[in-house]
Amino acid sequence: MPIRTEPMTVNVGPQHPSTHGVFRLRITFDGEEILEVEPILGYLHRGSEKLAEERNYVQVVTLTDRLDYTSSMINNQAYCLAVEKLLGVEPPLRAKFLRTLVAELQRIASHLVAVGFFIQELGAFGTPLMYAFRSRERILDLFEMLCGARITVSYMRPGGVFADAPPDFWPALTQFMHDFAIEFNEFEQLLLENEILLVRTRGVSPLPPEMAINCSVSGPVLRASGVNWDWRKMDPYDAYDKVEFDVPVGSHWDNYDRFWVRMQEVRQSMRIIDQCVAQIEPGPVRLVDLPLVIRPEAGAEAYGRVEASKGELGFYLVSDGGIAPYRCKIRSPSLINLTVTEHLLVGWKLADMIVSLGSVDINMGEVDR
Amino acid sequence: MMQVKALSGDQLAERLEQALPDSVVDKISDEVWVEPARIAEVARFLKEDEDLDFQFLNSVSAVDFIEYFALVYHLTSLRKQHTAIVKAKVYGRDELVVPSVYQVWRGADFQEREIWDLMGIRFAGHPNMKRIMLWEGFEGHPLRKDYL
Amino acid sequence: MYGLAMAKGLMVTLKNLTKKPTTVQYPEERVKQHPRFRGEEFVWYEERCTGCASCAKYCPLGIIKIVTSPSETAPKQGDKYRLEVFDIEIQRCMFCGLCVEACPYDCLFMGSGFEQGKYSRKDMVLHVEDLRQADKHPSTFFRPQLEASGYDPRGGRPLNWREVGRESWRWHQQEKSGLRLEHSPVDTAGSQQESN
Amino acid sequence: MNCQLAADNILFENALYRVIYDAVGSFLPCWLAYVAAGLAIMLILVNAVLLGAALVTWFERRLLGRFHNRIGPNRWGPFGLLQPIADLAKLMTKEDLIPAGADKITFSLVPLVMMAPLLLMTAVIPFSKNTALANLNVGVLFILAIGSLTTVAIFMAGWSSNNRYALFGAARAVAVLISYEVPVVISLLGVVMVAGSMSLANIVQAQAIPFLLVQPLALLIFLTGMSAELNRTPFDVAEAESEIIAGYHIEYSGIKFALIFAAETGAMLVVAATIATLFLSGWVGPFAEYIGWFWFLLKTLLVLFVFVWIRATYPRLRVDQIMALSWKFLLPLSLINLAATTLEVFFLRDSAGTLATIDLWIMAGINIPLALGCIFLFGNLVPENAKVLSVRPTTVVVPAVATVEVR
Amino acid sequence: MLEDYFRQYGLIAIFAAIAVLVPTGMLMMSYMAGKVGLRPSNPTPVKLEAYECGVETIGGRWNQFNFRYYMFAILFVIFDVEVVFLYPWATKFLKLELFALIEMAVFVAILLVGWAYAWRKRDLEWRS
Repeated sequence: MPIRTEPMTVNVGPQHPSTHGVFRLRITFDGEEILEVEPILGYLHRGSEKLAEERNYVQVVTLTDRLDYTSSMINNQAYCLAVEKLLGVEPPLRAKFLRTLVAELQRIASHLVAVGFFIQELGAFGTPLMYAFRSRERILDLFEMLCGARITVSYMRPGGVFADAPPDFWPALTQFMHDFAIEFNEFEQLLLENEILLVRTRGVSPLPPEMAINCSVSGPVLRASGVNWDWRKMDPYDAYDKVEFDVPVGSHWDNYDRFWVRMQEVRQSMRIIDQCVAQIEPGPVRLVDLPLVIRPEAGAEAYGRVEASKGELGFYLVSDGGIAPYRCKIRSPSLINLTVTEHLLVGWKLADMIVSLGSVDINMGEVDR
Repeated sequence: MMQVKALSGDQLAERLEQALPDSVVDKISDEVWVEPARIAEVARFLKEDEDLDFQFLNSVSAVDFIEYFALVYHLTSLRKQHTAIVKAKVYGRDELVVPSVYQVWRGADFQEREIWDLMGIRFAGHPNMKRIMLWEGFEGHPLRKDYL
Repeated sequence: MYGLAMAKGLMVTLKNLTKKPTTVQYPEERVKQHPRFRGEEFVWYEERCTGCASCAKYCPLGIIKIVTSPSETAPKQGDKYRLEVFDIEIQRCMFCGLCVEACPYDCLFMGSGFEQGKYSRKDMVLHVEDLRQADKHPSTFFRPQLEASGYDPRGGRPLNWREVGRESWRWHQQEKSGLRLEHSPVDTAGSQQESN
Repeated sequence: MNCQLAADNILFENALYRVIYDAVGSFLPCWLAYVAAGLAIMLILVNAVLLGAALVTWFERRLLGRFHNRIGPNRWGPFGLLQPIADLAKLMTKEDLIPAGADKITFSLVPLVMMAPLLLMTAVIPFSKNTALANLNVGVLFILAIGSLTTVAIFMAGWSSNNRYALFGAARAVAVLISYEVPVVISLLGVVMVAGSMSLANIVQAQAIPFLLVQPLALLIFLTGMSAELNRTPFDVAEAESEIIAGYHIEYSGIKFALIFAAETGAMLVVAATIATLFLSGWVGPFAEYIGWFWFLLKTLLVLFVFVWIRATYPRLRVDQIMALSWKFLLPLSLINLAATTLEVFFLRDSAGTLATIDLWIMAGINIPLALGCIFLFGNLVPENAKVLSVRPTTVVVPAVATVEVR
Repeated sequence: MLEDYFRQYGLIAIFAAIAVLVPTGMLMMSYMAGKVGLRPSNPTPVKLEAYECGVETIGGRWNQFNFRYYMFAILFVIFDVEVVFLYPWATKFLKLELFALIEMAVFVAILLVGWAYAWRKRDLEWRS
């Protein structure tokens, strides 16, 4: 005889340890099972797009730092590529390599955060997170060396990067790559095949490729769904056409694959960095003839995109000939990846919900902008 | 190295004219301007046509050009590996309604809600046309040029 | 075998138990701060400032307020203005360094401190007098001439306006573009640069 | 009055007890002297548990810090030893809130119901040779029975808080308890059977070789089950901070929180002491006559270390997986252990009904391979999704026209 | 023997009283500290709200919660009763005859049948 129970509606977030910032889900539970999900956003809305209309092209770089604050370098890169497209210029080769290199470093840092918090949400008491942060800290140190800041880097400029790396950056990078290879092996040993992790994530919340494409999901989540699509391969920007790497693709489409794809992407990023270091040559790092205050011609528009750590990050810029973009639309991967929350969460349990949300790896700075 | 190529406006316009007469308003180098009222139809055609196969909607943007709003759809076909830009002009300032492409690409869900929230263009057929970034009851649409 | 990976995980944590902690005990110990660090307490050299307000124009947040009056004290330097007000609202500053990048006379440097917490917002505004009197530990951010001299802002002594050096505009342009020319050592006399 | 302490009293040889007993007994009735001397031991126990709980929090935090490659609390006192005192002082002066709509009486009773059984459990644990408050002949059962009272407190906390997260935590705690009590209790049957007694003092004496070797399967089950009942990783679903924030004690603040927290860590301490007694031969060691307490503490610390180590390494299981683990893995394992031990005892015992040391070694020789074999066997029965797939296809899937139904 | 029994449990009873008194005393101490003013007490309606991630709770106070573990509870009761019988048996097993072994094997086997039935009926799993 079924016992009459009533569903209950619970707010998960905005003040919840596992919602990646101030994100709110209104969830209807039946016991521990999820019946309905409604994501509620906007707690971190700062109006970046409106602010960008009030700043000149270089000043907008500082805004992009604050979108996805775990991968500022890649945001910088996406924006600068869009402006360069708008102007029809290309940065010098050394700048391209530098950008690729720091973007990959940032991708490692961002994936480490994603994976670390993913395991944290699985309930490991901090250890994997601390190990991930230990390595991430070294990357941030390298960024500090490069541009004087750790998170809000503002390193890139339309037409290159603001300054060449200091001479002591290169030995530090080599040392880091050496140490990180060891640390990452350790990290993989700790986690990659852990049975508890496997039973918790294997087969949970699968996202079929059709669904992923229809929902415009991008980045590691799309690749974990079995779609081999990486803008670095498909539309190579900066120096990505000069380096070799593989695109890891998931086969089960589940939480474990999303985690696995990120782990493998870190390995590929390490490959790319090594190739960049080997190939980079002295030369200018910034277009000399580009003035500080940029004025693209009126009516020009460009959609610049990169494969950011969370997915396809695009800047759609429209110019009216002024010193500030007329419109700066940010196609943020985190926001659009959230479209699948309902599909991923409904029917699963409370504990899986947190993990699935973590596996999508959203960043509220980017979702709300 | 694989490369994604952009479809030219001419190509797109030609295909669209064949299948959906009078849907195209204008075409420029690599973009095609379509009738805003028929955007959902156009979208379904672009997605389901074998040769075009635009299954991936990159982004939906709205730009306020004061006398009109431009809706910009960036599309990609993952299989054919080409991209396209489809645009629509929406004239007026108040009570703007455009058919939603939610039923074609669910990826438009949050972006259309965001456009309604920040630009004030309503999408007919969207099941959950609420404000997304700002709270219900917020007055005005902040990304419009006349919002200060 | 089932449990093998779990045992491996235990070994990894055990191995890390014996490692030296990676964190440091903050106030007593500090991590190394790189010379390019973009810190608080801007370093400003009044001797060189012409009051052009490029920094104020270039600040994305508009937190720099400059009021000038024609100077009578430095007529030899040409058209120089004396700064009446140079307020930097440091509580809103995001340390992007664009003001430093915009300064054409190399008179504004990022600082190197970061422990400037105050109890009131009013105290967070850097006034011209504060800037004049502050200890000058300029960061080498966007100042290649300083970087080439190997100056470490945290460890080094305060530098005066002659010591921080200034490269010719042409040199600077090339440096910005990454063509590393021979670095001239930091000029302690500071005369030849000033003639530019 | 000339009181004579009965020779069979467990505290007969305890110096402190004897001194008090004789002193009080010289001018008061014997039973009062007995009570007074007992009270002295009780005070020691209460203080030991409370201070011990404080030290365990410090030990755990410090050790976790080192596992994480960071320093851990080190500001107050040498090595941060005074940190728990600072925490207590802070919590004492915090506002003590009872949420509106909570069941006030039940809510306030929780720290009490949590703390009392914990203290009571220590009564039967022999800390050293001839040092326990009481040598109950049902010691093991006493510990198990009193120990599970904590769950009542957890459920009270969850229910009375009028908070959804607390309710989740409470429901999970009860579900976990009813699942894990069974294998835990069955696993201890083997120990009792080999020792031939339920009194903890006798069990210690029966351990000619530590039962760790004789009953490895029982230790595994007991450790796992106790981790679950103590809400420790990987079974900490009742207070899973990443899911239900703090679970049942989400609404507690101030001194009530301090007590609940102390009870949790104290419970860990007591369970570690129990394991040390039952499986690691308690206070037995070289010079145990004089420094038995040292061996006891050392073994307790060792078990505590294992608890912390596991917490530092593993992610958490989901609640239904925890239940499945108990009913489908641990319960059969405990029954196998029971059957094996029964048969071994039946065939190895001599006519007088005792087991010689050599018999214990034989049992160890059988049981250790049996434990490994059982884990291997049941490990192969785990669902396919828990298997490691090291080689994975990286095929390009570019799907056909999406046929996803749009709601 | 009986005297020993009362002596032991007498001590346990006193200890139980102390075990209750100690936390009560601590709670009282804290209460007194509040009275003296060592501890602030300034409850406001917002502060007293149940914590639900910073937003107001939706719905009623205590609702009928889908608990899903009835079958486990029943099994738990069965097995715990079994264990109560097993303990005295195990204590004295060193001196018992073969008959006791067989008897207990039968007893456990009967319970195992029930357990296997529950497993077979998939009652040991999470079901919707």
